[in-house]
Amino acid sequence: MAELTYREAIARGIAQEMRRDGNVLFLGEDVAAAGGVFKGTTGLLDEFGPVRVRDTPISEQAILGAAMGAAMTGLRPIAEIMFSDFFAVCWDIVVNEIAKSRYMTNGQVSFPLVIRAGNGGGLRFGAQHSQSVENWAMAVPGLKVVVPSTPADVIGLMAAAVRDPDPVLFLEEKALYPTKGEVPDGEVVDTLGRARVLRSGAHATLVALGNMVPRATAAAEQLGAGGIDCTVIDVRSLVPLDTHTILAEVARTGRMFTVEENPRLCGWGAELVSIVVEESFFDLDGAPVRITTPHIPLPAADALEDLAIPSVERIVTTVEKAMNQ
Amino acid sequence: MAELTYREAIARGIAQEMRRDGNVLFLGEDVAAAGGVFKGTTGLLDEFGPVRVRDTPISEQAILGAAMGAAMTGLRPIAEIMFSDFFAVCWDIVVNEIAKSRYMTNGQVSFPLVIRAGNGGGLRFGAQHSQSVENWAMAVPGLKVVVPSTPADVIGLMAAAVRDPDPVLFLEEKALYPTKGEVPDGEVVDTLGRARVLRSGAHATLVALGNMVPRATAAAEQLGAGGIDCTVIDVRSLVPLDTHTILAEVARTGRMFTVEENPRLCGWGAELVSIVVEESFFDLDGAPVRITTPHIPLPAADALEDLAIPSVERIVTTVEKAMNQ
Amino acid sequence: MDAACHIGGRRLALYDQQIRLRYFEKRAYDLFLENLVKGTSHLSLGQEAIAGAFGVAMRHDDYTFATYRGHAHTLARGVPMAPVLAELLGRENGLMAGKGGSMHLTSVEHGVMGSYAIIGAHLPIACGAAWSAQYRGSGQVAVAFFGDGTTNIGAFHEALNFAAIWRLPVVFVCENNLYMEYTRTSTVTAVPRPAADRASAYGLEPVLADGNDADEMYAVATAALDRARAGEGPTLIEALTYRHGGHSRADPAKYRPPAEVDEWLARDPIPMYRKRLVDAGVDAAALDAIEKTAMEDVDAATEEAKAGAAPGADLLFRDVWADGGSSWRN
Amino acid sequence: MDAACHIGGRRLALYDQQIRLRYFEKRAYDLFLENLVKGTSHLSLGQEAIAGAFGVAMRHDDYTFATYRGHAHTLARGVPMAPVLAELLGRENGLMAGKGGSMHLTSVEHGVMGSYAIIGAHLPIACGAAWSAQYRGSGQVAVAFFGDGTTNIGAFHEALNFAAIWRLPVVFVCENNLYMEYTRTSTVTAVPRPAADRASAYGLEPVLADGNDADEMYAVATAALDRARAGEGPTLIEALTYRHGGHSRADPAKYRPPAEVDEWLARDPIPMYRKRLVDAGVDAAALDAIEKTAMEDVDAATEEAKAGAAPGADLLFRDVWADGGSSWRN
Ligand SMILES: Cc1ncc(C[n+]2csc(CCOP(=O)(O)OP(=O)(O)O)c2C)c(N)n1
Ligand SMILES: Cc1ncc(C[n+]2csc(CCOP(=O)(O)OP(=O)(O)O)c2C)c(N)n1
Ligand SMILES: [Mg+2]
Ligand SMILES: [Mg+2]
Repeated sequence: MAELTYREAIARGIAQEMRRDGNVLFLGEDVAAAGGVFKGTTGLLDEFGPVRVRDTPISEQAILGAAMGAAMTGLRPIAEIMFSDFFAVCWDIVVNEIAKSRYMTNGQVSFPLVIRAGNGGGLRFGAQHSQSVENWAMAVPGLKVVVPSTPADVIGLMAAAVRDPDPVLFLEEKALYPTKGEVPDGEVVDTLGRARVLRSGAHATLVALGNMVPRATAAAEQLGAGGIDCTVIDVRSLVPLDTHTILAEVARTGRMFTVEENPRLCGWGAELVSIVVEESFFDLDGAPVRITTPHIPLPAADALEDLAIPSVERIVTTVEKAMNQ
Repeated sequence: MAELTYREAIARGIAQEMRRDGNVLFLGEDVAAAGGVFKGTTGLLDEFGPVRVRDTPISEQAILGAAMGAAMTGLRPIAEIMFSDFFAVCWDIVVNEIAKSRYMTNGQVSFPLVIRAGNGGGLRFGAQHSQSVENWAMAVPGLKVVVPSTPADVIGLMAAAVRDPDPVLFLEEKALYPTKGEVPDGEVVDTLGRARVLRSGAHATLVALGNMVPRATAAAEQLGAGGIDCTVIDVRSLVPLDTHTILAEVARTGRMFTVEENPRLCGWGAELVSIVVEESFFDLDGAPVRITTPHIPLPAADALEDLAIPSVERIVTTVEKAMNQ
Repeated sequence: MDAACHIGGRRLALYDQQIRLRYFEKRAYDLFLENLVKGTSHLSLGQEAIAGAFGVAMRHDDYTFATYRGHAHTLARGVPMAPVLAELLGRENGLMAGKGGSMHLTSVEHGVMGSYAIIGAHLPIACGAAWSAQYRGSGQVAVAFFGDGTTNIGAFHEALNFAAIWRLPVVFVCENNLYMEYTRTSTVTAVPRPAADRASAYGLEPVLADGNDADEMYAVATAALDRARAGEGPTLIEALTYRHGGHSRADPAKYRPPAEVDEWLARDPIPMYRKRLVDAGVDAAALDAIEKTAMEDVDAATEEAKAGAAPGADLLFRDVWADGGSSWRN
Repeated sequence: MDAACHIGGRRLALYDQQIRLRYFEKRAYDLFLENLVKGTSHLSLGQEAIAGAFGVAMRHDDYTFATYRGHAHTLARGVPMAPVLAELLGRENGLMAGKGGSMHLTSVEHGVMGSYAIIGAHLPIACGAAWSAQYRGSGQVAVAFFGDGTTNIGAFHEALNFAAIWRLPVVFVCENNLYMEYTRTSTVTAVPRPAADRASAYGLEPVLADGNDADEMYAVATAALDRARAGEGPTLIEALTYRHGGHSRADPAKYRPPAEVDEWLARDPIPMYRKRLVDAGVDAAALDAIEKTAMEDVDAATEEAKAGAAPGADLLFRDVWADGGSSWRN
């Protein structure tokens, strides 16, 4: 066991897979010589050299096009898009090309590739560098989507993503980069499509993702002290989605609250609410409730950003109010 | 009253607004001399000349960038993106620039612009020319989104969109281009954010959009003959969303079915289900049900495409099964 | 096709290629008139010398990246006609069982790594295949075909710069047929030669070729492929040509001046090439035989394609994922 | 600033611009070290001659389109310092009440039509403003500033071609400071001059200028603005310069060879310009006075910015829509 930051876990996760498989290449802007703008890839160039770890121009379509072409011809590239907001400049390659080509070709081509990106707010970077875009991806058939919330999950899910034969969007929560956690020694390999129950409670289930996981956990502590005993689930993987675990916990507790950093409309929370009501309607003791960032662009100022993104306090009061109705 | 096709209504709607306001300009690929690849803009070049109606290169970022820059400096451009699938190549201008700039600048700039695009399947064009992308847009704060289902609505909503001070994505259903409908004489002006109740029933509410509206209506006829009496709502405007009308009908009938052409996950249907359960949980007599295209890329072959997109028959059997449970 | 090593054999191979592409596209058009082609389709009638010459010049394991106008480029790599035609007809025996359609022809077995219907998208993807070949040291080259109108989209610029800086073994082939869909490309392009006049922006030499001359195209193709294989990086070729028909399906192409059409029909690559071969002493009977076989193949492929069944419902949910299925949940 | 009409006045105005930008950026850096700047910030230290010269050369109603590195370009149009500084501090009295932050400075009143943080996005948008000016016959010009690394993104290509074919009154100003974030642009660019070597791809003349020489920049700017106003279309300028500090905030810029840094520090535009003015006979006291006033303004702006309150919750839901609100439902 060692304590690592989420940031350090990125390089460790990539290195683990690059050591194992010579077909794993890594490319992106400022990722090699500089070690990444978030310092998430420090040391990779030194260990694997400039042929496998490559700096690119500011050409996101070329970065992902290169990853796609390499994946369909036998390699397993990892591509970095610096901020997930920048998916907007290369969205075609993601949604129209990578996501659809296996299906369109009747299974002739495979896309074993990983696209990493820094995701989410909390750094006061403003509306174009702070978005949580997991829902953009979840709405597109053909993409797998994972969002780790701990350093151990970063490594384990990275391994699972790299080894997966399908394209995986790997969203790293920028606000979590400095956070620390225990990581097992040796190889760490996880599985896509498994949610994790972090805490088991009798009264309600809080379902959270990424940066909202520690907040949901903290809220559950406070709620527990006040007599509301909550399950907390870390979704971890939006596609494949572990409906098994989520439906079981929601059915057991009778209430569901989603905690989402993304803007409100058409989020993974809406999808979960829909699945839960479609499949467990008569197990529910009350309406599922979504706790989200409002449907607004994110403001830059610290005071405003803090108001926008769900806080521990907002989670606590929302759950209390709904449970006491 | 005159009978027009949906296709003819496009040019009539645009012409109505261009006649009224000299600041309305129109640009896109093949829109001027050729009258549009769907022949939706025939005659506009002749009437308004090459300064106001302009052919562009295949440069979607430039098209929408030009529209944005023109809108923020006093004009009211209408831009065509030929197929809505192509939003993926200019998504940044839509979601990061047009949608966010008013908010980021604390209201200093306005974007009175309309982006038209052919949307949806049914033409056997395959996965990159058949998508229903309304949910991509609905998930992004700052965009208004309308989808007309009749020629009269094409004109009225186009007028409302052009006159609106905010950016509006105007999605034209490709499958509806040849369909006909009555259009009032003279100026036609509608309002954004109003759903339309097409049929009022006692037992269930079918909520449909665009190309699914005629199918939901046909299904309701059949269901009525079998004793299930349905309300049919044409959503028309996803943002602003007429929750007032929808919630009222769902509360009255106790059951809701969404009929969606878009792939299943994180759609407007999921959003509606979530709103309905959050706000009318105890008015529901059963779980809301979403009838959607499965979460797959669209296949090209006619036999497969017909299986993918909700058909009248699938709507009927899904509603019957749910209502008889 | 490595076998076409002596000039006589190569020239017959070039004729064979062009004839087969021509007959195939004409048949595709007839089937469209019979209302059997589902969805859209974009023919290469008049542009066969380009795809044909590359088909002859490329190594069997090189990669082709084509567009929605990709029948010719797919067939030129040796993909049989029947599954291609069946794909246009939306049949189960189609190249992709009907799931892709005319705009997405793919045959990995033949190095055809896909046909892409979003303008420009395949240019960076071809860079990726070339990068992979470079990394694996396989000596393969990726060839991407596209049109004149495509030179104005952002992906073109990113791909060209990327290929140049990494010295990728990729060949970009701009088939300049003067038009986008219905708009003359020169009216919306800042330079007269949409590709050649951009080469220097990527540190490349301009390469302008007569796209209706199969011998010239073969020479240009070979030079570019050799250069790529030698590790000298990408080539951007602009091949001048003309499409005989409309942009797609029913387009009557009325936007083109009749004199221009006539001029280019007089430069039809196929009769020109036939004449050149005959003038050079090739036995006309050999050419007749090529034509006859090609027509027989098209007829047989038509029968086979038409005999295909509609794809079944099981295909709908197949191959979203590598596990063969479409489930997004556990 | 139309008033700066005679050479003496213009040169003092150019000095004034540069000094104000310099002092402002230094103060921004100090405030960052005091932990008062929220989020990120990107300074123009060393690049002031470019924004400054355009500030002097532009007409009051011309349009500026800037990037995340946009403090200088915003101030150069006459936007007061206090609201800009307050915006960096995330205060209610900020230029956008804290909603935009350092990367999105906008002051429509001064023709600053926004600062854009997605590489290349503002280039097509500037085309739109220029198109609007052309349509309205207003004689306005749109000027878009961007970096060397930005020349490799697709939007650059689309915007340049678009501006050229419509002969738009737009000036593209590439500030070539040799680096992207931490990567030397030449290592990922196919041509030595990332902008100038691309001009011909859009039918434009290459314009290369010394971005550290305010007089030369003023001349180049004036020529481009005049050309645009005369209806002769866009200009693409590449101005060679260097940023004194790191890319953003805490970046120590260790990736740059010390000798290179020294060489460029020796070419600091501000002492060079001061010396030139003094050599030309300008009274040093006049320059001292400019410096003093600028420093007083920065000090006053700092006080004013620091005195600002945190933005209140009501702002959170304001101005998503033109009705002033954020409601997405009726
Ligand atoms: C991004 C994008 N924009 C627009 C289209 C629609 N479109 C399909 S083909 C075409 C014309 C392409 O012209 P060119 O590159 O010259 O190729 P050609 O069809 O002449 O072979 C257009 C505009 C598209 N498929 N993708
Ligand atoms: C589409 C996109 N990709 C990447 C980035 C991250 N990024 C911000 S600034 C920058 C470097 C830009 O370099 P250059 O154009 O030379 O401008 P400079 O910062 O030197 O002024 C990068 C890569 C971004 N903001 N947008
Ligand atoms: Mg063409
Ligand atoms: Mg730079």
